[in-house]
Amino acid sequence: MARYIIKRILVAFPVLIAVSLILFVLLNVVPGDPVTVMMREHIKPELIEVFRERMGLNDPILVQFGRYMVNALRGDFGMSYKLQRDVSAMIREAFPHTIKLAIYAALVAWIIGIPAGILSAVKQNTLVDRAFMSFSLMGVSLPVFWAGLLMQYLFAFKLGWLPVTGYYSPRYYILPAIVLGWQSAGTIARLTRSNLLEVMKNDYIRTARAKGLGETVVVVGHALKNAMLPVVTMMAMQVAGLLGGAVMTESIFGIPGLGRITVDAMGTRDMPLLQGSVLFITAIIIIGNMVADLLYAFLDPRIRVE
Amino acid sequence: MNNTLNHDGAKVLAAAENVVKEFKLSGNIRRGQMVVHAVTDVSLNIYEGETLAMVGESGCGKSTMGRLILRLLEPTAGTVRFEGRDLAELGEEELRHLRKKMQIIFQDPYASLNPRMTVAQIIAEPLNTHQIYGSQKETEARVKELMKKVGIRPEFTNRYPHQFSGGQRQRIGIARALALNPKLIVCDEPVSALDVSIQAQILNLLHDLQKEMGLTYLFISHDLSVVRYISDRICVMFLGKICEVGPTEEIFRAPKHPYTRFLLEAVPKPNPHLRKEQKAFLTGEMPSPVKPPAGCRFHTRCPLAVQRCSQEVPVLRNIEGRQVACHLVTA
Amino acid sequence: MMTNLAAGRAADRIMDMAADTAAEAQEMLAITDLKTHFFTQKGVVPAVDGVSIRIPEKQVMGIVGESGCGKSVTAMSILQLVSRPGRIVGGSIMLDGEELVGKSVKEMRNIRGNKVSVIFQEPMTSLNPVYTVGRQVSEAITVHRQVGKQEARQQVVEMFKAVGIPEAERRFNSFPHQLSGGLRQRVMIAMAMVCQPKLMIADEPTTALDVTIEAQILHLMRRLEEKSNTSIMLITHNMGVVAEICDFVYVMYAGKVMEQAPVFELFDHTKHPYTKGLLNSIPKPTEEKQRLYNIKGMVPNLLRLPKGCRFSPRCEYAMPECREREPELYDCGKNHKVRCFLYQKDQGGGADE
Amino acid sequence: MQNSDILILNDQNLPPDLGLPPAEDIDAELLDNETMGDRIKTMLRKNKLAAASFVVIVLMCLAAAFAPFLTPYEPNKTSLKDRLAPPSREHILGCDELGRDHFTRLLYGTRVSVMIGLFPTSVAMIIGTVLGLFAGFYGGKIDFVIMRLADVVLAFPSLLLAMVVSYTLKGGIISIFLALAAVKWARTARVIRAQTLSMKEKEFVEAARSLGVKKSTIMFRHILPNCLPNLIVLLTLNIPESILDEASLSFLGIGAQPPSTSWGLMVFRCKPFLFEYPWLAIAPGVAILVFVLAFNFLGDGVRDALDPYLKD
Amino acid sequence: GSPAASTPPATTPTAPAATEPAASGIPAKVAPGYENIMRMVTNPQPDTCDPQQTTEFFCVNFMIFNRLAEAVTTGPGKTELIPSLAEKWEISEDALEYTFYLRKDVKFHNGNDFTAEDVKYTFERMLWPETGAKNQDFVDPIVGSDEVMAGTTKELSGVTIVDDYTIKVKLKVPFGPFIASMAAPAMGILDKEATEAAGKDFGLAADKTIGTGPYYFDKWVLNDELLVKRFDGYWDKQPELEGISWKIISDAETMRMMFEAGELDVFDTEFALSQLEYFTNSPKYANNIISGDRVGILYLTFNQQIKPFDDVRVRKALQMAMDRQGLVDALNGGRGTPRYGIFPAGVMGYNPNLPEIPYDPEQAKALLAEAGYPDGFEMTIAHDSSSTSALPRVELLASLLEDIGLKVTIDSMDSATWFATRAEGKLPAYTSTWSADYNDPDNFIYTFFAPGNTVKRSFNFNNPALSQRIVDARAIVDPVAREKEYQALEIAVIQEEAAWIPLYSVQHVFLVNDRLKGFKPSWNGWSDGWYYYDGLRIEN
Ligand SMILES: Nc1ncnc2c1ncn2[C@@H]1O[C@H](COP(=O)(O)OP(=O)(O)OP(=O)(O)O)[C@@H](O)[C@H]1O
Ligand SMILES: Nc1ncnc2c1ncn2[C@@H]1O[C@H](COP(=O)(O)OP(=O)(O)OP(=O)(O)O)[C@@H](O)[C@H]1O
Ligand SMILES: [Mg+2]
Ligand SMILES: [Mg+2]
Repeated sequence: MARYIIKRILVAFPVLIAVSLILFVLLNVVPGDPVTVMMREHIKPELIEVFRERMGLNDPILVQFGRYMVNALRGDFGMSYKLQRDVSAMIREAFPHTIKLAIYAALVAWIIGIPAGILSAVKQNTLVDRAFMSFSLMGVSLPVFWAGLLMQYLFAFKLGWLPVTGYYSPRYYILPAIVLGWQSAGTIARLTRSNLLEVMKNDYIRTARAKGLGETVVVVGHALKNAMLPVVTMMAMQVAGLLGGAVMTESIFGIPGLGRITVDAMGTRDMPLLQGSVLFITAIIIIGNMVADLLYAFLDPRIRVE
Repeated sequence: MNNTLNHDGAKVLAAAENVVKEFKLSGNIRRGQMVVHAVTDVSLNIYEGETLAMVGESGCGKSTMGRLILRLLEPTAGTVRFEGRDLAELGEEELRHLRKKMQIIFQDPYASLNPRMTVAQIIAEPLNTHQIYGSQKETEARVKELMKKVGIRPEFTNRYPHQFSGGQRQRIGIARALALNPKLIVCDEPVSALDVSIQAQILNLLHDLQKEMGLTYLFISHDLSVVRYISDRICVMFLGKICEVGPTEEIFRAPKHPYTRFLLEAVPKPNPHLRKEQKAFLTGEMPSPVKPPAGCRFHTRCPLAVQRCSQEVPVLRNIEGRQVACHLVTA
Repeated sequence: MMTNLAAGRAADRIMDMAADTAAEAQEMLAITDLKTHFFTQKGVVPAVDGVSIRIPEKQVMGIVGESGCGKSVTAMSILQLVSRPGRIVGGSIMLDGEELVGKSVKEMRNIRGNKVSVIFQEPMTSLNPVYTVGRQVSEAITVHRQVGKQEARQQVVEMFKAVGIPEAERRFNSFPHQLSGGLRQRVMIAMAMVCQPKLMIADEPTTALDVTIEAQILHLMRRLEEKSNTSIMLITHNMGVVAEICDFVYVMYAGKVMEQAPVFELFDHTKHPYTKGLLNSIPKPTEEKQRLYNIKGMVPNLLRLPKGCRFSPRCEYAMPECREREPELYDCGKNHKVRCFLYQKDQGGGADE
Repeated sequence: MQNSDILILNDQNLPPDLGLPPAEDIDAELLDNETMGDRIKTMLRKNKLAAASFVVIVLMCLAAAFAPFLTPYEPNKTSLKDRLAPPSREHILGCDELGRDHFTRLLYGTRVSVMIGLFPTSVAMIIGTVLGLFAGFYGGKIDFVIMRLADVVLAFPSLLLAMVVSYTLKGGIISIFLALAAVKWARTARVIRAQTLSMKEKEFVEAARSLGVKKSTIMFRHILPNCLPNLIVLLTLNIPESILDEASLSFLGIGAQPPSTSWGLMVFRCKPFLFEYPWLAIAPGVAILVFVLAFNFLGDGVRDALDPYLKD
Repeated sequence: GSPAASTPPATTPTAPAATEPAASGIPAKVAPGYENIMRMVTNPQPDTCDPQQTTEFFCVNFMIFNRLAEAVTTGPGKTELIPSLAEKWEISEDALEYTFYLRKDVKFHNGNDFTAEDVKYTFERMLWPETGAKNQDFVDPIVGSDEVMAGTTKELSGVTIVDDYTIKVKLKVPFGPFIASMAAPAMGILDKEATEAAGKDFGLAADKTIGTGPYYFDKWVLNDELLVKRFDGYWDKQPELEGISWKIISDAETMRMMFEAGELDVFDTEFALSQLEYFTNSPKYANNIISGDRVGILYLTFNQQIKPFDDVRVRKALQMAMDRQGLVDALNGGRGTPRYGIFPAGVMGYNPNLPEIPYDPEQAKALLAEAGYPDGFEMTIAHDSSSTSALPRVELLASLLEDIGLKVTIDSMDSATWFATRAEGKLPAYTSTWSADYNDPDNFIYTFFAPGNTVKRSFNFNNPALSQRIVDARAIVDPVAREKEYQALEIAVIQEEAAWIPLYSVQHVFLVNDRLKGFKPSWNGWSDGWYYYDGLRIEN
């Protein structure tokens, strides 16, 4: 197991480096000189070169990248052009909000998605099944920003049940978590359902029934664990995916998380900030996927080491 | 040629010399880097016009052997010859050309036909690949002829495999194998998936075709009654090694290798009067091909095993017109 | 090692039983005119179409037939585990004097695994990969018996020993993938036997196994059957297996029983052309290498059964009558019944072939 | 190119009795002889929701194609007197803050969504399919490189990567095309690779190899057609996703660029009027929802219909 | 300013009567700790609170720093300079030497004494290249500024410390608005010691951003909130408010929902123009509206380097294509005034008698035909995509221009590119807004039409003689002569040269929660103001 973990981590590293490189190149071929971005029109033309030199922008891109990576490994993602702040400090400040949102959303997704998936699998082709599946398809089909808007309007503004924006207590997270979670709930419900149906076709389910087990025991005791293996992996991956989804949700619900930083950075061409935050999110996702793999390995005795 | 035994003076069509095949299993938590010793140091001759049957338990390397002979797999070591030529020395084009002369029929009539191609396309593929005929018409005629030959109505050319029963699919597979008029056909358990009545149809067909076209079969099976019916010689394998090779009837009459004996004994006979209250069983399970036992590979299950068996690998020796690999068997 | 004597003893025993047919009360299982149909989109598939089967106590009863003849569906009907579009539409299944058809789901649950158990063809896929085999077997006990975990474990380990699993204690905690095919099938048998059922259904228990392992498993089943009061219903398409361990044989074809007889009677005095065909299709060791006999054609599609005898299109002896109406099961004496007009005259009589 | 090796057979060479089944026995109708198309047709007949979805999609595509004929207005013509006019006969969905006919803009917005749904997805899938095929078929280094690349792409949250790419390319429809194509190939490549790997082990592929069929032929003639069901299913997954992604990008202002419009952009632009003129923001949102939902319903149906093919 | 005729009759009281009970019934949902804090909004988030580094984000700077003088509101659009950190100042005869006498009892938030040293440091820091300051224009007129900017010396030779509380400043040439410019928010006086110690953190870390203002910088939660709190050691009268909080909210609807839910005290419609009409039309909020004219102007400009904008007839045609009142109505709820010159009402030199530029598309087309473009031509308007409120304006302008036969493409750029391209003088055409930093016409005309600036802003105004007059006008010290010259320049540039297209000035509308009393917009109509005056208080 230890070997597997190490191997998995070793594979993750080049991916992360490649991700960084691609990101770095992409963002550095963007037209627009960072110095002008920083200074807008206020810089004297003769000073631009001085700044470029000082910022190391005249070095070959790979040298710049190398320097960036070395610093990044030390936890230094540079300075935001726009906000003149330490990018890592900004990320550190924003990340807790995002992860909180992602976790709440994941909880929503699981609490809704898994039972819905089980129920509609058990009641396959009934009204219940169709209702649940339509509901989860809605979740998958709904534009997050639009759903967020409508919910904000309805539950926060019209009905006044929940705060409009903010992040000061769990109450504030209810709406964004539902908006964000609904989407993954849909995916999870569908995956749970199809896996469960698939597993229910297996011979060992027939064996369990032939043993005289009740239908509940068969489903919950025998089918579910097998069906949940991929779902669990999916869930771990989704916590990561939710980080990406948070981009929209945070903007709408005024949560000062990573998503908002990223969108703002993009709007202001703030390369170091954008790079830092996207890289960070990606790293989290890679770690999430890794955890998903390990979780799978841990849960499935066929892979688990004796 | 390590094998001097000559069968009715026939020519050696294909030969394996000290062939080894190992599969690397990779990248699993449990396994790490493991090697499956699928075939270990096997030498075997297939004579022109004969049916050589290969029997043994599941996983003993029969299919691997068959594929090695056709060079669908590269041997880890050793040489495979066809008509005397070392297949390893052939270039890709030459090998492609040589493939006209050797074909394979598979066990699973479902997996062996491309579900997205019509019968005509499937049977015509070898013809088109080697550009046997100049015109489409000729190819079509040949396809119909082949279909008739294996007992499929020629009207069905435009049907897809799933529109046929298992037995019929097996016939289509045979037609494809026959299209290039090959010399050698490796039959990898061609009837195992079929009901007895269908199995008999296919066996008859194979038999007739051999007579008619002078085919040579390497017939892989674990059904000993089938093997006995169809083969001239039998090669018994155990865990990647040959235990015994010899003429079919002789082996059935008097098996020499202990494993062969147990194998024959274990076959349920369709005659209740031959029922035995006390049977001599082979106990235990097949050892793992990942960690094959030292010495004779059969010694862990062999009731007759002596010390030497666990230490020294028995070589295949010629004894009374057959070859046996056992320390205990003497002339 | 070859003991014709032993074979003789077995034959005697079976002959005795055959003589005892009158003992209706001792019947463990009595299926009468069972009909299980599948209601598919293309029509009704009469997979089991009026099958009557009787299994006395302590017997190994075999069902043979080609693929798709309704063997498995018959078996699953007993447990009432026929899958979705399928339904039992008629007939009765008496298990030890208890009618099973029409029982509630809950009542059936108490019977499954308890009074009737089953083992399947693929021992790998029939075991849940995520639980230890020990757990899966003890579950069969705890669901039917009021026993503690510890005691259940004890019983399982004993059962494991009884079915010849080496290192039973250690194997208790193994996962299915850690066992070989033969061991897995032993686990399945242990699971089937652990509640000492009245009837064990074995649906092609050895088809996926190698001959040497097959021999072990068949031997094991025979031994268990002798030691316990369990009757076995063995489904197979291998005549060799039938000859090896069955006491009585039913030959099925396209949802109907074509012939039934004690095993020696069946092999010695084969009557039905279908059964003959099946037996003749097997290459005989003695035979010279000529063409094999084969039944022409293939099993009919159950959606479009031929008129008259369902075997008539493939039958060499088919008479005009055969294409007109269905033959009944004619009793030929010696507990031998055949569904063929050729034996109409034998009705009630004890004539031989 | 007559080959003399080949024995010319005639009827006399036929073996006497092959146990040839009587013709009636092979009853094509009763065997499982449905093609993929048949299955989908049957599904559409049975599954009303999927059928309705199909109709909706077709209608919306037609509406997009014939937008100029369906409305007398131009999408970008402002008319200050009609500012925020409520729905009426002349303006079915009213007018937006600059007096442009909302319905007209919705129609023209459909074009963007339909194009985004189809083009980048198709391009991505073609790329993904080819790469997946090569990776799966050749294995080794090619496989390693392609799959690590896919890993890299999949490691990004797709929306984020699309944002970065479309940002690098300075926004606009073309850059969304490229961005989505850059993101979506990876999943296709993975699926097709897995499928190719399993197909490669199939006996019919081995049979083709034993016949000496060329590698490229094996790949494109034997393996690719067998990936078709997977591709169809992927398509039904990717299209709605792309539409949603475009909407999100446009909503964030890096998608469609004004004055041209798309549904996402329309929601964004009409968001401020949600309270007093709710229909403005709701209409494009509903359009997205309906369109995407229709694709998803249809996709689900197709997936169910193709289920047996997916397990090979 | 005088409200335009079309302005709704709703009166715009400068402050709701304090005694009146809350008419609107807006709840006051106050989070604990905010009982006595004025809650406002800012958008977008400031880059920094270092006054020298920003040209647009002054909300916090205004409150935590003092300047040598302050501009205070004396009426709508009216301003007066009052002494602040400088108790008084003297101007030499030749208008080249300024002597500032500094206040002696002033302490910085960290307890340091305020001295002449700090003033000199502030001026010099603005000029040091490594600071990268963006407001060098203000200290640019001082002798020696060029050397400091070039980095050859750190010392600004034109500034002499006479003693701890007296400082002399020498200018290169006379500069009329020098004192006024000293009151611009960018000229907040920094504490030398604290600022040096803070280094890069200055303006970013609240506790390291030290000034002398009535409020100290309490905290900055990124993307969420800026908070300043009352400074107990303030040299002047303590504010009644305990502090001011700016929420960072980008979303107009969110802002509105928060205001209506009572979570904001001041709803600034500038950040949410789309909601303006709702509030102004809603009788419920009649008593909560406070507005002031913005001393600023919205305009459309084009690049004279690009053909055919070099043709004055084309430029005039474009000027005539503008339906100014229509724009005001559509984009600003009718709350604004069409403009035909450079100087908006409220700024010194405003000319109320300027001739109107008529909205006459037909005449415009005729002019185009005359210039040789009877079928119009293609043009591009560049748009800063980060400014969402400008988007409808751009679209509307494009539509108006299409009415006279042009084909208009809108090129959306991100703001960085937009600014960078503009600085290169390459933007084709754009619309933007300018409002007064300090009360002087120079702040407008010099910014746009002075030789260097006109390139930086992509105007490329191409009349060297006129440009030279604009530079020369700076040196006029006599107020009457100045006013005259500027008005003449205005007519020359706009009416004759047609060098840009003035559109309109807006009325800045605030909505104020019932609990907040005495709120006044700042003199120039900015959102950021000197929210420190008598009567501004909260009554819970
Ligand atoms: N591609 C492969 N990769 C890894 N191991 C393989 C591969 N092919 C075969 N093996 C292993 O090699 C051994 C021999 O396999 P082979 O298929 O030749 O056996 P076989 O005798 O044909 O068995 P069966 O009767 O089950 O077909 C087995 O242990 C098998 O697991
Ligand atoms: N779920 C189902 N839907 C429709 N028909 C079915 C279903 N299950 C079984 N059948 C039909 O019932 C018939 C009998 O099937 P059954 O499984 O009992 O055959 P079998 O004799 O056990 O065959 P095998 O030897 O292949 O196991 C088959 O013809 C099959 O077509
Ligand atoms: Mg094999
Ligand atoms: Mg069966």
